[in-house]
Amino acid sequence: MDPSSQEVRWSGMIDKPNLEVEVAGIKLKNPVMTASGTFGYGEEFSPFIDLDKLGAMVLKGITLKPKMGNPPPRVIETPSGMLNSIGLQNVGVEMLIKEKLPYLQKFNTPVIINISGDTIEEYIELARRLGEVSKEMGVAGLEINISCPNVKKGGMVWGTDAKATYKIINSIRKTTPLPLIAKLTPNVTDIKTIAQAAEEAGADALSLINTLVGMAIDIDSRRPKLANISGGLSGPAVKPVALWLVWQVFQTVNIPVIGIGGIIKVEDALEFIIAGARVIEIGTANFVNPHVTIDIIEGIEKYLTENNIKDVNELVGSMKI
Amino acid sequence: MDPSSQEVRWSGMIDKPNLEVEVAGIKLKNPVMTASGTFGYGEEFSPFIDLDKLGAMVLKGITLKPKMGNPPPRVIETPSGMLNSIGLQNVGVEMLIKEKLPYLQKFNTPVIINISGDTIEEYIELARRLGEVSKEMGVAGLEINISCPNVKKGGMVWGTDAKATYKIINSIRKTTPLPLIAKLTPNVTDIKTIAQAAEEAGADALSLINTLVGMAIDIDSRRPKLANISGGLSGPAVKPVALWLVWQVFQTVNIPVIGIGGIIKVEDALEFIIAGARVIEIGTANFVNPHVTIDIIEGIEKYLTENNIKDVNELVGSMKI
Amino acid sequence: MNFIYNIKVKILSKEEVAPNIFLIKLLAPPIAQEALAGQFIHIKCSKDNYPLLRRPLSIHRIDKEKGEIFILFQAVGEGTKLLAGRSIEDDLDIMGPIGNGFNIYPESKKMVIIGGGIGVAPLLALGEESIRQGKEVQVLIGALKKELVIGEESFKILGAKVDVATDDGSYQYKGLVTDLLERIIKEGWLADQIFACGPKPMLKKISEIALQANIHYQVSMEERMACGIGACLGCVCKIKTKDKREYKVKYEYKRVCVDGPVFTGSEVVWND
Amino acid sequence: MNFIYNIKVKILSKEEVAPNIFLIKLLAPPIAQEALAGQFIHIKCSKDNYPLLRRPLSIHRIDKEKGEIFILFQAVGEGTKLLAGRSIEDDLDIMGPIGNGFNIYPESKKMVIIGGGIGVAPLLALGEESIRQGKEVQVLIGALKKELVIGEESFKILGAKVDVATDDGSYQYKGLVTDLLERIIKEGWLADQIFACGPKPMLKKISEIALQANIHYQVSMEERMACGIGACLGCVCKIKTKDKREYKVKYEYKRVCVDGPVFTGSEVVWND
Ligand SMILES: Cc1cc2nc3c(=O)[nH]c(=O)nc-3n(C[C@H](O)[C@H](O)[C@H](O)COP(=O)(O)OP(=O)(O)OC[C@H]3O[C@@H](n4cnc5c(N)ncnc54)[C@H](O)[C@@H]3O)c2cc1C
Ligand SMILES: Cc1cc2nc3c(=O)[nH]c(=O)nc-3n(C[C@H](O)[C@H](O)[C@H](O)COP(=O)(O)OP(=O)(O)OC[C@H]3O[C@@H](n4cnc5c(N)ncnc54)[C@H](O)[C@@H]3O)c2cc1C
Ligand SMILES: Cc1cc2nc3c(=O)[nH]c(=O)nc-3n(C[C@H](O)[C@H](O)[C@H](O)COP(=O)(O)O)c2cc1C
Ligand SMILES: Cc1cc2nc3c(=O)[nH]c(=O)nc-3n(C[C@H](O)[C@H](O)[C@H](O)COP(=O)(O)O)c2cc1C
Ligand code: FES
Ligand code: FES
Repeated sequence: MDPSSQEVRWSGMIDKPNLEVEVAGIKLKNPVMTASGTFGYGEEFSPFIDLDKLGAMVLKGITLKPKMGNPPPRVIETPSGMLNSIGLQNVGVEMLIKEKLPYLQKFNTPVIINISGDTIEEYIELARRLGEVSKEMGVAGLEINISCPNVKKGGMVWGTDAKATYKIINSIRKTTPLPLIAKLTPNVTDIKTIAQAAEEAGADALSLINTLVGMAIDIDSRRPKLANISGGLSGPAVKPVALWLVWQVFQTVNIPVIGIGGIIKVEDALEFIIAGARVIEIGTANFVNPHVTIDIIEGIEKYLTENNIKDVNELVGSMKI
Repeated sequence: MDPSSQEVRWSGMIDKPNLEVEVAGIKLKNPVMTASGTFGYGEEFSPFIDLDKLGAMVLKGITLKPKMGNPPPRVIETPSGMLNSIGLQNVGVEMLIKEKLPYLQKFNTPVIINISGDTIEEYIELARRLGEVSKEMGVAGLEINISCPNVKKGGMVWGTDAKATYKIINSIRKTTPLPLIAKLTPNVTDIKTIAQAAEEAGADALSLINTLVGMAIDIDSRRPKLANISGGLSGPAVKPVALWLVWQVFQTVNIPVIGIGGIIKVEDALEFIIAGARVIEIGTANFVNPHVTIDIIEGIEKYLTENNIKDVNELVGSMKI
Repeated sequence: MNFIYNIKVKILSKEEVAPNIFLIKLLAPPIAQEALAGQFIHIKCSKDNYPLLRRPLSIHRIDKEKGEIFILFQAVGEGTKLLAGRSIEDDLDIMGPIGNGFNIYPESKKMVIIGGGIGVAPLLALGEESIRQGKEVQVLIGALKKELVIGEESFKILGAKVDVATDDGSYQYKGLVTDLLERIIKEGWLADQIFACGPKPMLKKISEIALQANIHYQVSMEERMACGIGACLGCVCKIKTKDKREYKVKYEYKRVCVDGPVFTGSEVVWND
Repeated sequence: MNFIYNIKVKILSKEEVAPNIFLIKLLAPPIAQEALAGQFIHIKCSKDNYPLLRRPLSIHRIDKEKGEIFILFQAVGEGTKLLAGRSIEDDLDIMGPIGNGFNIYPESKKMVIIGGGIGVAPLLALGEESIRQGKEVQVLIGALKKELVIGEESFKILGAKVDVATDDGSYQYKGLVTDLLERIIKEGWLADQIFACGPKPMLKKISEIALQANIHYQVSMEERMACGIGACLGCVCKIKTKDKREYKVKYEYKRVCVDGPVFTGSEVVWND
């Protein structure tokens, strides 16, 4: 008997566990998405993985106008993590629509656009424009970046204040019926109040965490290693912090939570799901292993099968205390 | 010519750089202290290093009454870091005075007591009692822990609010003439306002960071890996965050800053000093290498010599931007 | 507290004695000189700082003459896997000997030594010392299955009587090692001391048996460690102690690393 | 963009060709097949996730027949030191070939190839290809001192003319390699193209010389990388481009990994 026929028999004997989840009204094949800024515009990863297998793709953060970004050096490794100060370099929303989104049409994977702006008006205009083309270009939803530590105006300042969070999310809510995911920053005293404000303002889901603010210094030149001085810390180093915040937010809100931060192996993803994440996003790990998203999807399926769990949704927030 | 005589010649030829620093009115032989909770009561490390060589020792956090601490498991490793939820287990101030401090009398190294309480009254009483015995038992100063994430009452709540920080530091200030170091938590939106409040309240120096709140989950039992659910993240993983916060606080206050967080090699210590730390504390690294404090003191001296810097104080805050 | 060395020692040999279980011999004269049965060493498994913390492993055998110590361990995670991958002649950064060690009473004549799985690791040195002191030693080994029975031969060579229980019955008695203990007690072979190391449920069960049979019981505990030298208070287990006034029970978290790893079975709070 | 493989390849040989400089041969048929001179591979140096990120190293030589590629690198930090410590027969996780590679114009007859220090790494494959295409090749190598002069023999075997400059004069010309370039230009040997890789000050100086002599100049740039495949925008360098309206200079951050690593010297913004 050859192994393949054995496999067929096996999969006939037990039902495959359900991996489908719904977040912000978007149906996903599985709970694994890519994190904004770490997956380019999707196409960059097509040599390595079948984009059709992903739960969803979140593209590089987009602004209304093209953005040049910060001067280099922009990335630097730290123990089990990295600092980045890209500064939201991007092609702007029009180029996104014209040159980046068409490639993604052939895949049956929801595309979520991560948006940033300097002013509320910019966010609104972005949401309006993307709403306009959402059917035609397959925009499944928006992730509102109110947590970018790498741009001077806007960005993180929104996400560190509950009132500002409410205001910006609510303004976008009034503009578009598109599913809205508010992306939260960990650089706050009390993430629960921010999460609540975003929920009340009409967010359909919350994603967290964006990066922690950090710095590194070159002791020979006595200059910051990043030209921008500070950057955002990501990668396995931040996982314990992210997990704690996800659990905090999960206990606070009624909308789904998307867990992000340091996920590099299936165990990490499972920790986030058990802590309350309906879906997870994988960021920095894509740089280490371009196949990591698929490895983790397969790993989740294996864990469910081995633990006789029929539906991944059962695992969400199943932590026993 | 044997190497030792060559060494003598060499040290005769150039002047050794000055490593002495002063912080909160306490004179230190060098800018390397131990971080509270990672160095026991000092004696535990005497098999490995000469305690006389340290800049200063900060002992395990003490409370008025003995404290049992949290149930185990209390420590768990994370990528380039660890979570702890000791919960301030300690012998109480009277036992500290009677059984722990006497051993330290024979060393010519300032001893700083890290204090914690559930109420302002407890902090005041601790400060009063330690002030009482400070001459006799060699208490050089107090580090006020307003940032412990592992106890339910008190602890971190003080350090996350500027007004509460002012109130507690000021109350202690009025109680004792002992040098006061306020130890800050990184788990805040804006550390500058907290730092300012502590300065205005009369702190002689600020130390940071205490641990970041984090969590880990065992995916087999689906329980938190720490019995206390959450713990404090420390070790190299947190260094970029700590460095950033030290630099922020250095730019904000006029009192000396003590840098803590993830220091495990001399380069790390130098980064903190360049970012503005007059002194550094070494925590988790003591568990990895019990000799690390001495290695780093020697490393700092070597760096100064090689870079022709005559006084370590010149390096403090020398970052070029 | 005894003196703890932090030294670099040479790996003299490495052997996979059972599936995924490794025996490593180290040249560590100062530690071998002072080591007691039941103590452990705290090991930096990698050459860099990843994984960050050291890993505690019991001293399996002590050869004071040659200045050698042995460790016996199961490769279960990052640290122990890296250790299993280290090469002969490599330098290993270790701290030790650490802990209180087992306490063999001079008046004891008969001892039972019980090891569950990799729990036999600290017990061989204890067996050797007991026999050196002229005690009669009965060893009980519990394992999942035949291939995972470790130390049987080594104990026999020392002159101990050895019985084995396997969960699946693939070798000797089928069932729990604690059944064997109950059997020998029922048969009237009453030890003066019981020593055990292994999974918590086993240790707890032995505690009940020992209490009932009124045999003094010492147990080697495990807990996750950071410093390994009593400084961090990370490795505690809950211990019942008597208050000064003797009639009030008091609970205390004691450090496995330096207050243990050996505790009196009846003082350990098992249900926690 | 060409196709990028992510494969595990075998380390066939490893050699320390100069103090702390290693030459490693890899069996990587699909990459060897498609690789162009000037491209690089992105390497996972360790077996675990520490250090976290991959490290970019140029493809030093390409043997399409045997399906082998070579890397030549200096062990400067954690990643490259771990790589230097990997064993023959080990599997190495690499991505490649990445980048645009050098552009050899069909009409060029004479080329100057300039390598500073470890910067010669990507240039040997370029030299080999140039000579295969029948170009006349003058190689200029700059190094701190004699022991650190790398590749001289390899270039000579190919049939290139090689001159060397050392900072301390311990071998051939004492001084900067850019002096050699100025000299050959002054002597009237005018190349059609200049290619260079090395420290930034050297690259910048060559840019000035090339501009003045009106020789087309291609430079292989370095920047810290995360993804290595154009996705993170971490590895940019500032490039002058002409606006559509042609008369307005525009600046743009281009990705060294996929828009480069080879750029036209006159487009690079050197003072930044
Ligand atoms: C005093 C003492 C003596 C020990 N002696 C031995 C010995 O002689 N031989 C041996 O094989 N093991 C021994 N252990 C257990 C050994 O320390 C752990 O197996 C090891 O630390 C695991 O490290 P890791 O990085 O391989 O696994 P990790 O990746 O850290 O964990 C893998 C698994 O091991 C468990 N584990 C990790 N650390 C400990 C710990 N400190 N105690 C108990 N379980 C743990 C975890 O729960 C997890 O399931 C001893 C433990 C202690 C406290
Ligand atoms: C496209 C490209 C091709 C390269 N080809 C080669 C090659 O063929 N041979 C070779 O020896 N080196 C090459 N390098 C440089 C090489 O990538 C770095 O030396 C290496 O990444 C350092 O990693 P590390 O962990 O050893 O050092 P780290 O500990 O990360 O750093 C040590 C030192 O190296 C410098 N450094 C680190 N990363 C880079 C980088 N990406 N670019 C420039 N400097 C860096 C740092 O500033 C630091 O001073 C290339 C770089 C690029 C971008
Ligand atoms: C290079 C880089 C670029 C990023 N760009 C964005 C961005 O444009 N918008 C955004 O919301 N988050 C951005 N992030 C944050 C990630 O989406 C993610 O929240 C964070 O990195 C934590 O996840 P990780 O540890 O898995 O990387 C970026 C992160 C990195 C490393
Ligand atoms: C096991 C452990 C116990 C600690 N106990 C205390 C304490 O009692 N009081 C206190 O102020 N900080 C305590 N800390 C925090 C450290 O002093 C230090 O601020 C923190 O660990 C960051 O430094 P590091 O990364 O060098 O460890 C403790 C840290 C650890 C790891
Ligand atoms: S491991 Fe630190 S006290 Fe035991
Ligand atoms: S390294 Fe990520 S874009 Fe070049």
